[in-house]
Amino acid sequence: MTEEKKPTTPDKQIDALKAEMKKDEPGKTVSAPRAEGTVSAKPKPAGPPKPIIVEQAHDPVSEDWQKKILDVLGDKAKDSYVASGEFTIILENGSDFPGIMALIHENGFDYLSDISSVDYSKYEGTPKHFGLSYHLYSVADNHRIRVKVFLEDGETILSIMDVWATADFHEREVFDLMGIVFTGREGLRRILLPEDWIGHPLRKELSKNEGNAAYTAKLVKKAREDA
Amino acid sequence: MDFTMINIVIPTVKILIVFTVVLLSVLVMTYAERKVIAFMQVRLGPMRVGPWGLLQPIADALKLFSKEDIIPTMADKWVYYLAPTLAIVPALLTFLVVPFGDQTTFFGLLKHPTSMAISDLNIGLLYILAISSVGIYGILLGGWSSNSKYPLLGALRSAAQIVSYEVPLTLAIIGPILMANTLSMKGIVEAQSKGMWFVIPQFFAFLIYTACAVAETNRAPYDLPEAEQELVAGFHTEYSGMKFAFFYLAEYANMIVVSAIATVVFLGGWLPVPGLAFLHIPAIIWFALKMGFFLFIFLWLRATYPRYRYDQLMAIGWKFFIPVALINIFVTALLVL
Amino acid sequence: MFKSEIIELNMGPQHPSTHGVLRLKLKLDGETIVGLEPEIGYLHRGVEKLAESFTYLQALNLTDRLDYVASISNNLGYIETLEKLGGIEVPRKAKYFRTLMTELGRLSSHLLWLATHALDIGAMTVFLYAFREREFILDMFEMVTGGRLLTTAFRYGGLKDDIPKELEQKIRDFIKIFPGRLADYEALLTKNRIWMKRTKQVGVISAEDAINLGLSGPVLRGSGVRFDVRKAEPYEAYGELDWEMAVEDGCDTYARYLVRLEEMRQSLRIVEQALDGMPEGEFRTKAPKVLKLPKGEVYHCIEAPKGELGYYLISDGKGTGPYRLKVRGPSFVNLQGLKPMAVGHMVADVVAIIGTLDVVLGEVDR
Amino acid sequence: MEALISFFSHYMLYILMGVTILTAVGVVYSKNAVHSVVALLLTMILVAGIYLMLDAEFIAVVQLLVYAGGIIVLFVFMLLLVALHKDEALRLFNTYTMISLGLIAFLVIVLAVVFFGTPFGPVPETVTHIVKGGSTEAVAGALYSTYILPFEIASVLLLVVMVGAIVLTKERVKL
Repeated sequence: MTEEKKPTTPDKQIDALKAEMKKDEPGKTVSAPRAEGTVSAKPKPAGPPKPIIVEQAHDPVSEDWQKKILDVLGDKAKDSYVASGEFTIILENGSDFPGIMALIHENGFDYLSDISSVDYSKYEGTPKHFGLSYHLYSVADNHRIRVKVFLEDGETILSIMDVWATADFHEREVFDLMGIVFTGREGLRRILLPEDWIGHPLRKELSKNEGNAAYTAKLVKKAREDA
Repeated sequence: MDFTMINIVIPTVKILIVFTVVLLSVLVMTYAERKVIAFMQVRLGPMRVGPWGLLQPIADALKLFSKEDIIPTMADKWVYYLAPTLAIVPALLTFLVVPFGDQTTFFGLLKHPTSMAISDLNIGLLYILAISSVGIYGILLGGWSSNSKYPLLGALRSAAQIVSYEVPLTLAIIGPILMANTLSMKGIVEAQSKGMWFVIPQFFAFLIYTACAVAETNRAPYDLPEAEQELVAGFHTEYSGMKFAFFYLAEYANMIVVSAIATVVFLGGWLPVPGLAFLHIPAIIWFALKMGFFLFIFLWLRATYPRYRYDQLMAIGWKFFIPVALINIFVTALLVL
Repeated sequence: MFKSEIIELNMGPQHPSTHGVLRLKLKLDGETIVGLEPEIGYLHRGVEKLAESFTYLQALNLTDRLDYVASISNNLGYIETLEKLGGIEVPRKAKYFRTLMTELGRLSSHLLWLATHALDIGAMTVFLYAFREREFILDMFEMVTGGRLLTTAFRYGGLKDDIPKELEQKIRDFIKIFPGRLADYEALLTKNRIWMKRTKQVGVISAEDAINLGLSGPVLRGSGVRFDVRKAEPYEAYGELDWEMAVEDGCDTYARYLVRLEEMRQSLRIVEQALDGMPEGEFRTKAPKVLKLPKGEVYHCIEAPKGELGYYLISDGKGTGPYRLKVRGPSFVNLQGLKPMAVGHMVADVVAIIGTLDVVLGEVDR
Repeated sequence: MEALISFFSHYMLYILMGVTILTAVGVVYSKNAVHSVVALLLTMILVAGIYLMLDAEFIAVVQLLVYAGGIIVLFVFMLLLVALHKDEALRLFNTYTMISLGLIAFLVIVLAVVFFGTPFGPVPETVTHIVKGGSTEAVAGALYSTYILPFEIASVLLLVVMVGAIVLTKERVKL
């Protein structure tokens, strides 16, 4: 893979991949072990074989890159830990939240996999009512990271749509199903449920039936009258 | 005009025969289309109604006749009713001048042999072009009067497409006309009986004609007006029952007409294949075989090619077909002179 | 001089080529698209909420119904998530067989994509050809799981049942015929002028935008980004088999078409290798009938046919089911690519772009 | 039966003319523009029919090809593309009434002069011969010999119109 061949790839990524290639070349120690039992596959019929670059097994525990990202964040990271082989950073909700996320983005984590919301109200040992998990990935370095933020009920959080455009649907979904409001963005409206749905079904105070079957014309009418 | 008993009766009989045959061949055509494409796609096609699904077209026709006739509330009723008529009448009128064979006496029934065409207009080809240019109103008004967005888009596409492709289509026919030195359908066939079929000296014209004929009849790969993946059903989205059947009928009648023109102009009409004249196959069978071949091309294309996009279709029509057809005319004119 | 009028066209939820119940609000200037807004949720069944009241095993059934044309991949992702949180070991035989089945699932999903994508662009015959081969694969699924579409295929700790004996011959037959069939599709499409005209430079998205929009799978690889979860974080037997990631840098619909065709070839390679190298031994480890997982959270993702399929599972350590299960459906995220890809193109291209994104509404709406 | 045929042979032309006038009136008095155009289309087709009855086959066909097939399509296009203000109240008298009345009077006088100045009678043998022998050739011969200059002028005019149309649409793209 050369720069001429993949002009559309971001420069940053190419550089990183090149560095990765150099690092891997001497011993190839990081690539996954090959099983003895596998039958050697037939060579690909046409074209030169493309080099496989991102092939090392995922081993994120206590590595340099984790320290690096923590150093960059400094005391903005409230806490960090590794559990089930996954690296988690805990951040505070505040006015500089998008800024911190942008900082993480600049340090290689260019891919936002997912934004998940959890209602922790019936969960033991959590600081606040809601948790928001941002799952980030670095395409070039092949690292994953989870950024967690805890929120009280009714607390709003700033949108990160300016950092990752993909956050649009995710934030709308979190708002729709969990009722967490994202500020500083356009078009925050329901996405999966009908626009006149009442309530947010993934909250724990709603039982399964209430969460899923509360949508009848009668109930909507009643709720409108109550409001 | 000279109105006498014999001049009324013979054309009337001919008209009845031709219309019956045309409508029947539409039925056959729908069946053939399903079967041929099915075999190209490794499946069986209709098998349920009758042996080998032979009665399928009749079942389809019955279904269409018995369907509820829905008129959209916001439709423009007069135009909505008029549109299917405007589509089918020109399609059927064009058969007026198609010579299905040489002169015949209807197995000795008549004293003087009569032409197998309903009428031998000396400008037969021009007549067909003129009539078929009216056929577009059915589509255009049908799309507009439904008062719905998909039909409107389909109608606009269709109108633009047909208007554009009429030009290269006409230009493609001019080459053979120059060679035959007549506009009469019969005259063109007779001109070919002396020399070779025009498909050989006018091969490029034949190719352009084929492409434009497919476009004119809104068939794949030029079936944008009714591209179901984009416009649901195009201009006849809101039509149902008999009115829909009229559009359907018009489409197939148009296919048969353009095949008939191709047969007459390029494939030597009712003339036997050179070297096979000793078989004594009746002229009308030769005509049917050639038409069948041309109709088969329609199905073949449909099973093979994806659909063009609207702007690409227009571009290829104006930037490729028309110049090539013009060059063909110049070269032919030079040679004829 | 003239002021052109913008018309709003409502495409779907019932429309032949929105692949389910997707609804698009199009703003058109003539036939050119100036605005587009996807409306989703018509198939929302509350899978995530339902999972909270199910046991871990019961929730497996829900995953079938996400991307219902590739339910095997969904099963695998979910089962692996459970195994990752619970630290459950899986025998090598099960790993190989899971890999094999998942790749067959990928083939069937890609075949369905090819069929519908080609049909959307008007190539009708490819549709039926591709469905013929897909039937073959679905027959295999039926042999293994009893279900053709909703497979509920694997269990934590391995497989539900041992591999049926007749399956091997069936797969060998398939490996024999399929390259020829792929050549058939290619003969009809790859060098077809109309196909190229309809797909090249249509739905262009740069690598940077694709990453920023979180696109994944063949859509991302069609923009020249070398990201495939199977290579990046090898799971099951992928790290032990010899195959290549399919990448094209055309950034357009044609490039994504090539990527998926190449993936089908690679999948066949993987299937063949996994079958040849299938180890002997147990097909599952001892695992409790009613699973209890330790307190904790885990995000696990696999490469589904549509892209990165992630499960975010939270266990409170007490219940026998998930405290919270979040599904990161690749179709849901990829759908965001529709707007930047389609604006400026024509109505006919929207159809091609929906096809190239390969969204399944069961996964979008969940 | 014979009587019926002879009736048709004599009066078909007049029936056609009558219907043509009816559709022409429809063009003017339709409230809906599309209905107007449809009526215009029918008028054109009927006029072609009249030509056909008069044994002027070539003219009839050209009438269909140019007017019915060509020009009215453009009308319909315009109507479909431009938003219509439907059903505006039909006013019989407005400020233009006097002007149009004057114009009509003028037209009637001109037509009357032409009508009464025309020597009606049997068609000369030469003309019928040409028509029967294939009017296409006759028309072509006349166009390219006797009337070559007006024909060329007309072509230049059409060319100007075409270029003008292209220029207009180009400008629109720039905007």
